[in-house]
Amino acid sequence: MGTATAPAAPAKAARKPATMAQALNRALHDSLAADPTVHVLGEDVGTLGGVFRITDGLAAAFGPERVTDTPLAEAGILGTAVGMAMYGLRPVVEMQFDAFGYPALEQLISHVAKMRNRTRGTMPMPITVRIPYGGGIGGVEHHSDSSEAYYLHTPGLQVVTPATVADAYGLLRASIASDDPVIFLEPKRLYWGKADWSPDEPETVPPLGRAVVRRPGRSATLITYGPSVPVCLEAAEAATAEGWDLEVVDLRSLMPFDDETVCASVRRTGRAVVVHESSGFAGTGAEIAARVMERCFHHLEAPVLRVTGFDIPYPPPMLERYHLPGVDRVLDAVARLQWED
Amino acid sequence: MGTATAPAAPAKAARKPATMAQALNRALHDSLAADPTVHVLGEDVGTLGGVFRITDGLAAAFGPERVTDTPLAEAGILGTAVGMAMYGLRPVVEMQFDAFGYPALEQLISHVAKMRNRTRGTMPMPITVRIPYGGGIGGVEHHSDSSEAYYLHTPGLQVVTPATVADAYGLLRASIASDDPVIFLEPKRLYWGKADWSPDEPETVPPLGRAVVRRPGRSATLITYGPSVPVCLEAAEAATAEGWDLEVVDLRSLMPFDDETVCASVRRTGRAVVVHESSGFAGTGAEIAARVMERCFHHLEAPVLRVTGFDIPYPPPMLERYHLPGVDRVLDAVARLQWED
Amino acid sequence: MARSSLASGSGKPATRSGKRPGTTAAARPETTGPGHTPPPGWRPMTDPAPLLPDPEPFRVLGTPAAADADPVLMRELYEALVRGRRFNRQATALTQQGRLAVYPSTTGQEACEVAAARCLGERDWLFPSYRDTLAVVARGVDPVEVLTLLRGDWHNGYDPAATRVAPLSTPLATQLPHAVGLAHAARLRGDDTVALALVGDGGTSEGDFHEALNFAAVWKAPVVFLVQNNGFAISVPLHKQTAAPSLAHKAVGYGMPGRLVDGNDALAVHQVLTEAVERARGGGGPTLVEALTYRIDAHTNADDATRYRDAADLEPWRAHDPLVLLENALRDRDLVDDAELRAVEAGAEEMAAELRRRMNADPVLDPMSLFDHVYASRTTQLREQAARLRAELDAEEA
Amino acid sequence: MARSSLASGSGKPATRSGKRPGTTAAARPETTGPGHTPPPGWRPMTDPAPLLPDPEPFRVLGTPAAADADPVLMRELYEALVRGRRFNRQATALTQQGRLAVYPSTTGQEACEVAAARCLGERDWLFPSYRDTLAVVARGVDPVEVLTLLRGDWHNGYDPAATRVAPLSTPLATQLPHAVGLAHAARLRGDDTVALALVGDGGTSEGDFHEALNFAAVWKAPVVFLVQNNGFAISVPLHKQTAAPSLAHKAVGYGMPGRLVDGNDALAVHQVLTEAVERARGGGGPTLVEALTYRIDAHTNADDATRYRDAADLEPWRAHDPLVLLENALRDRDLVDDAELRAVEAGAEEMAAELRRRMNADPVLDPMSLFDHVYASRTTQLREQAARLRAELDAEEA
Ligand SMILES: Cc1ncc(C[n+]2csc(CCOP(=O)(O)OP(=O)(O)O)c2C)c(N)n1
Ligand SMILES: Cc1ncc(C[n+]2csc(CCOP(=O)(O)OP(=O)(O)O)c2C)c(N)n1
Ligand SMILES: [Mg+2]
Ligand SMILES: [Mg+2]
Repeated sequence: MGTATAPAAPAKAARKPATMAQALNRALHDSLAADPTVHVLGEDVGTLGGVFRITDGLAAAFGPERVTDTPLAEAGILGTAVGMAMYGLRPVVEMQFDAFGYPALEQLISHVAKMRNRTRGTMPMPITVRIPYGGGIGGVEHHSDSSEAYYLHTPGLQVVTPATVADAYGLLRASIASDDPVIFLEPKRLYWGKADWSPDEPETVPPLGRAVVRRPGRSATLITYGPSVPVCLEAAEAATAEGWDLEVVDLRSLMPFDDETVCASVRRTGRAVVVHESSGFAGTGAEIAARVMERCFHHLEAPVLRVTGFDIPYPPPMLERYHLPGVDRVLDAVARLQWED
Repeated sequence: MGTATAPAAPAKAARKPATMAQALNRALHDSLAADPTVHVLGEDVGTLGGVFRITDGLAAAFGPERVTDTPLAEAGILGTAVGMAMYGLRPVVEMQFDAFGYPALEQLISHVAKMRNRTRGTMPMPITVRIPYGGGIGGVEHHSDSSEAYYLHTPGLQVVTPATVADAYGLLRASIASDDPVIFLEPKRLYWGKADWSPDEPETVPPLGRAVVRRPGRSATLITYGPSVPVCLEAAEAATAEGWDLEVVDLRSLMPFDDETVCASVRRTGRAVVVHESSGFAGTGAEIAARVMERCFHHLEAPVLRVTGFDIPYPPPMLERYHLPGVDRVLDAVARLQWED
Repeated sequence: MARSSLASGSGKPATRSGKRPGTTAAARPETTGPGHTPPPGWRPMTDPAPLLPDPEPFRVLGTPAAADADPVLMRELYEALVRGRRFNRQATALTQQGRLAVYPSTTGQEACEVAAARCLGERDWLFPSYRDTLAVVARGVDPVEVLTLLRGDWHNGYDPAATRVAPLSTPLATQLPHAVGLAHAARLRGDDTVALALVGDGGTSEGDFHEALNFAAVWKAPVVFLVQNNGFAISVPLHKQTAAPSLAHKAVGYGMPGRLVDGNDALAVHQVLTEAVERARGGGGPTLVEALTYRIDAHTNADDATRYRDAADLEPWRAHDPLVLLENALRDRDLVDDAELRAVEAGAEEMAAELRRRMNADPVLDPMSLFDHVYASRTTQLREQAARLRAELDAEEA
Repeated sequence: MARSSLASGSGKPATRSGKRPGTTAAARPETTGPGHTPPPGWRPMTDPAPLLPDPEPFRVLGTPAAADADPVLMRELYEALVRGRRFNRQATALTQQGRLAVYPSTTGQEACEVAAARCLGERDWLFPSYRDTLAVVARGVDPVEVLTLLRGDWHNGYDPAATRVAPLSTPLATQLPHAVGLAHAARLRGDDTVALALVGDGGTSEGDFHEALNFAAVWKAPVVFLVQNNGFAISVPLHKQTAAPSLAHKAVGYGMPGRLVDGNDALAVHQVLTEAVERARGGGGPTLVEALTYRIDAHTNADDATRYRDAADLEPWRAHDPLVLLENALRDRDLVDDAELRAVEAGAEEMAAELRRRMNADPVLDPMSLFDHVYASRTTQLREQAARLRAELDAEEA
């Protein structure tokens, strides 16, 4: 159950341009093909193929019992997924948008996250909850939330978010294969970004819980994930003009958290900025800043700074660009890293 | 609407021993008496007076329309409270236990927290949500959660938690009088703690958003709130044996956060430990540690440490004492504050 | 499992009566046995029969009752339907011109939208879902303010208290408990205000639907629930949403009457809603109304309906068009002539032109307003964040 | 509000038909008008009549049918009831001795608990609520393991997969969608497993109840829902919980049959549940069963029921005691004598003594187990935290 290799793998595919949406779709397809206990369920995931088309073609390929359009009730979807997992299935649930996962929070916190623990390991919950998240797509209210902090603060959950086409495939396959529940956050504004990619690359299924250095650098570390990774990479490029050589760490898994990679980087650079979209107060960045400070205190030349969304409800489309951490705001923070010291 | 003075105040009462439960009950009583728009609703809050008896006698005094036993549905309770607030009432909702507030999270996040903002100020939400929280009472699963981090990460909410009998009265009255929603977290294991108190003391209604120094000290600052305040005070007493003079800051309001009081203390002592019961990862302590570090970096002799519950589901009664931050664990952390520096 | 237990020794009943029991009706015994006093709660609290909805949708148009319908009402409804359809078309066009972020159209559902607005008195409240732009506009709220959410300059454009219209609600069914609470509050305050809450067929599956209807019935709150069953929740057809005889039958489980009505018959919807509103106002408690209708357009301009339904499926519904049904009734009774119809069309055209003109103006936005109304007054934290944005904006300008 | 809008100029309908429409029955028109083709979805999907519950609770005891009941089943049920009552008394006593943190008793509800366990086959699953200790024990699960949650040494004591019993569920109604998902999964895998889910009258108000029943009906999942209507949700009586004719009537809104049964008549509950289980097993889909019963004890040992009900309220229910009803039936048919009854009592006494003995042993607990099973393997973070606790424990010992 949950093996990540397809029994009848097609011939190795060459690298060619693909979007993150396509890579996710392929990961679902390959997981469904590899493991008959994998089931996809959610609102509009069947006939329509999902509002973002991530499940496109899956119902046609695997039938309505494997890929199921559910009634419109998120707690019901996740709650029935719990029951399916109790019977040995491996449900992959789609929440249509981040804010529409909130009705399922009780099932998530009180059951999904705790079931293995409550039952002393006899009742694992190999459930993957896919949630398109974040802003920048001009969505009206409730369509651009970044809810990762709620999940991160819930012991028993893993929280994973890809930033590249290749990781989208690999991390989703690893998440579905994991015997513990995973909140799989899909940065919706990266859905249509393209990269050269093949599902058959050797590094295709990275382990959960491992960050990756996307750009090595020596002056300071940008710690980030999901939709903010491209922003940080762009900022790092721009920073070379100021003579700064920024390292960019893409966390990929927020839980388990890769302290080793993060701290190794910060110990080397002595300076760090955490960047994410969700509001800052009690957000992911608070945890990262606090733990980096705890663990790397004597290596720090400056406080660990945070660049995040403001502590406001996610703004309407016409104002979201003022809310989202952009390249300039990241560079401003880097400039505040007490270079005079 | 929402005035905090009773029209026909009884003669000034002398200080006498009272429990936190009694002070909360009195605060509800006085709020109901002072403002006809105040309504109390929840499960078992009427005839029974609440499972913790915090609403004892209120239904008898004010009638079932002011103090209402609702059907058993938390989203329904909070959702109808939203509607009542839209019509100019000032609902005070009780969630029976912390974990039973989770079904209402969608209403809380998507409506209560955002309604004022969405409607450009025309539709305020003067709702108080009372939630008994925290452990240490031997409760079985789902009865000892500390859910404050979820609320803190939700812009638009205020989050308040008393640690003393006097604050229980004053903060609850201030919360009910506030024109913005308040998550009012009642540390259930302090319900039965007694102190000399009178509701007529001049400092009786403290402003929201203001921390208080419960014990001045010079060696290090313990930053804490709610059920951990007595633990920290006890630790501070014990620490004198080691020659440490610890300052204890009781936050009282977690949002708005009193940066001024906290930073003034840490700048003076140069060392800080944050103490709370809820699990640590992405918890309240992360935010506090991160912001103290950001703001007081050059005053810090050591990293800001956190003493919190473990990152596990809240344990069963017989094991909870290993999970809860106790005096020893606080002192251990103080000892790790690099005194050798 | 040979443990000390209640089931002396086995997890499985030692004997199960082998024969499959007969139908329950046949096996049903006499009510009370010898010497038996039934305990309280023995009988149903209320008779379910009056709660059951009409076996077929209630209609006026195409029935003899149409001959008696109020001509003034008919004309007014007709005009509103025509304007409503034109509004839907205009708003969809505005999405193509980039003037709206998205538009969920109610083409085909105009009768429900218009009747929902017109069954209410001025003191009553309307709780629309995200699709119900038209109902809010039909209530008289400035259409540009109604479209604010979908244009994207703010989350809500009108003043709910002044208009007695709650914000358009996107999280499905979450507005229903609000309507119950407001109606309940109004009654507590001695007002005879009624709340009408709108929800889709898909929304009835949400827990909030259940909790709202239950609270309403227990509290006898003056609230009316209108389910517009337009056949789909985005792509999901009704039979994947419910196995109930009808959505109106859900009323029985709450102890309120259910009504089933032809949602494309403006007179019928208007009558059923008006009855329900007056019943609520008179202290009779809530009603659940299901209006059978059809979403002619895609879910929104961004949706591709061909992925989940055939063009042919629309035909019976186009034949049952709310505008045509009412126009035919007006013509049957010689209540309109071609000139009048043209005048109505012209009025709708003018409304659309005016809307276009106003929506073509760029809204003036102040980024600093991001920090307004998060709280009654800005927290220290928000003041700091606002100062940072202010500095960024100043730097950009310089 | 003199704005361009659909409601040509006014927020209020210019004319509302003054007269209050007559009763809907009187005004109800013919189904189809001249030349009208009803669109799809016009008629109810199913006939509601067969879904409606029995007008009065179904009973066997005290009716002629009791004469035909299987004597073996009657004796077994009786023994289980006596043991169940004794178990409740013993467990409550254990709270007084500090051996249990809390105990929610089912005294008065034993017939439901026992029948729920015994209507199931070995491959079937039981989804108990926090109150249903007795049903799990009656299923044959080790009572000490069942009491683990309430003793407080862990959250759950038995292995759900091995016993086919889900953990006792405290968050109300949350276990219902689990039962639906499991039953659905079993059917997908080709097994004829049925799930029985228990919930209280209060729990029916939760959104999860609604969502679970709806999913079950749409998916035709082999699941049976048993509502034990014991009159109270802690202190809140049924009439503050629902205005429905009965809780069983909620079935209609999901399109599944509702059954109302005398919850103190062990034979009746057993029969109704057995029928529902077999119906589910045969592919007939879910059933909602409401058992009318009464919580004789307080909500838990910690509750004071005198605050919200009169002692006199219990009288009709004591007269309708499940043990007495069944004992009378056994005696009526001369199926037991005093010696046998004493033997049953003695057996129950022995069970209680054994339970007492085993519960008086202190459980051996390892604090380090706190970090087990949070994940399949410990994260780095948990390894660090475990090491810290280990060090503390070592320091304490030293
Ligand atoms: C809680 C929630 N879940 C999911 C969505 C996403 N969503 C928006 S509209 C829609 C379908 C709604 O169908 P229905 O209730 O029938 O209303 P209609 O669109 O037909 O008017 C969905 C799933 C949402 N808005 N809210
Ligand atoms: C979601 C949730 N809300 C509140 C509670 C607290 N609570 C425990 S039992 C109970 C009453 C339950 O009543 P009912 O469903 O009738 O079951 P009974 O206790 O009568 O068996 C309440 C409110 C809970 N356990 N879960
Ligand atoms: Mg619909
Ligand atoms: Mg009950």
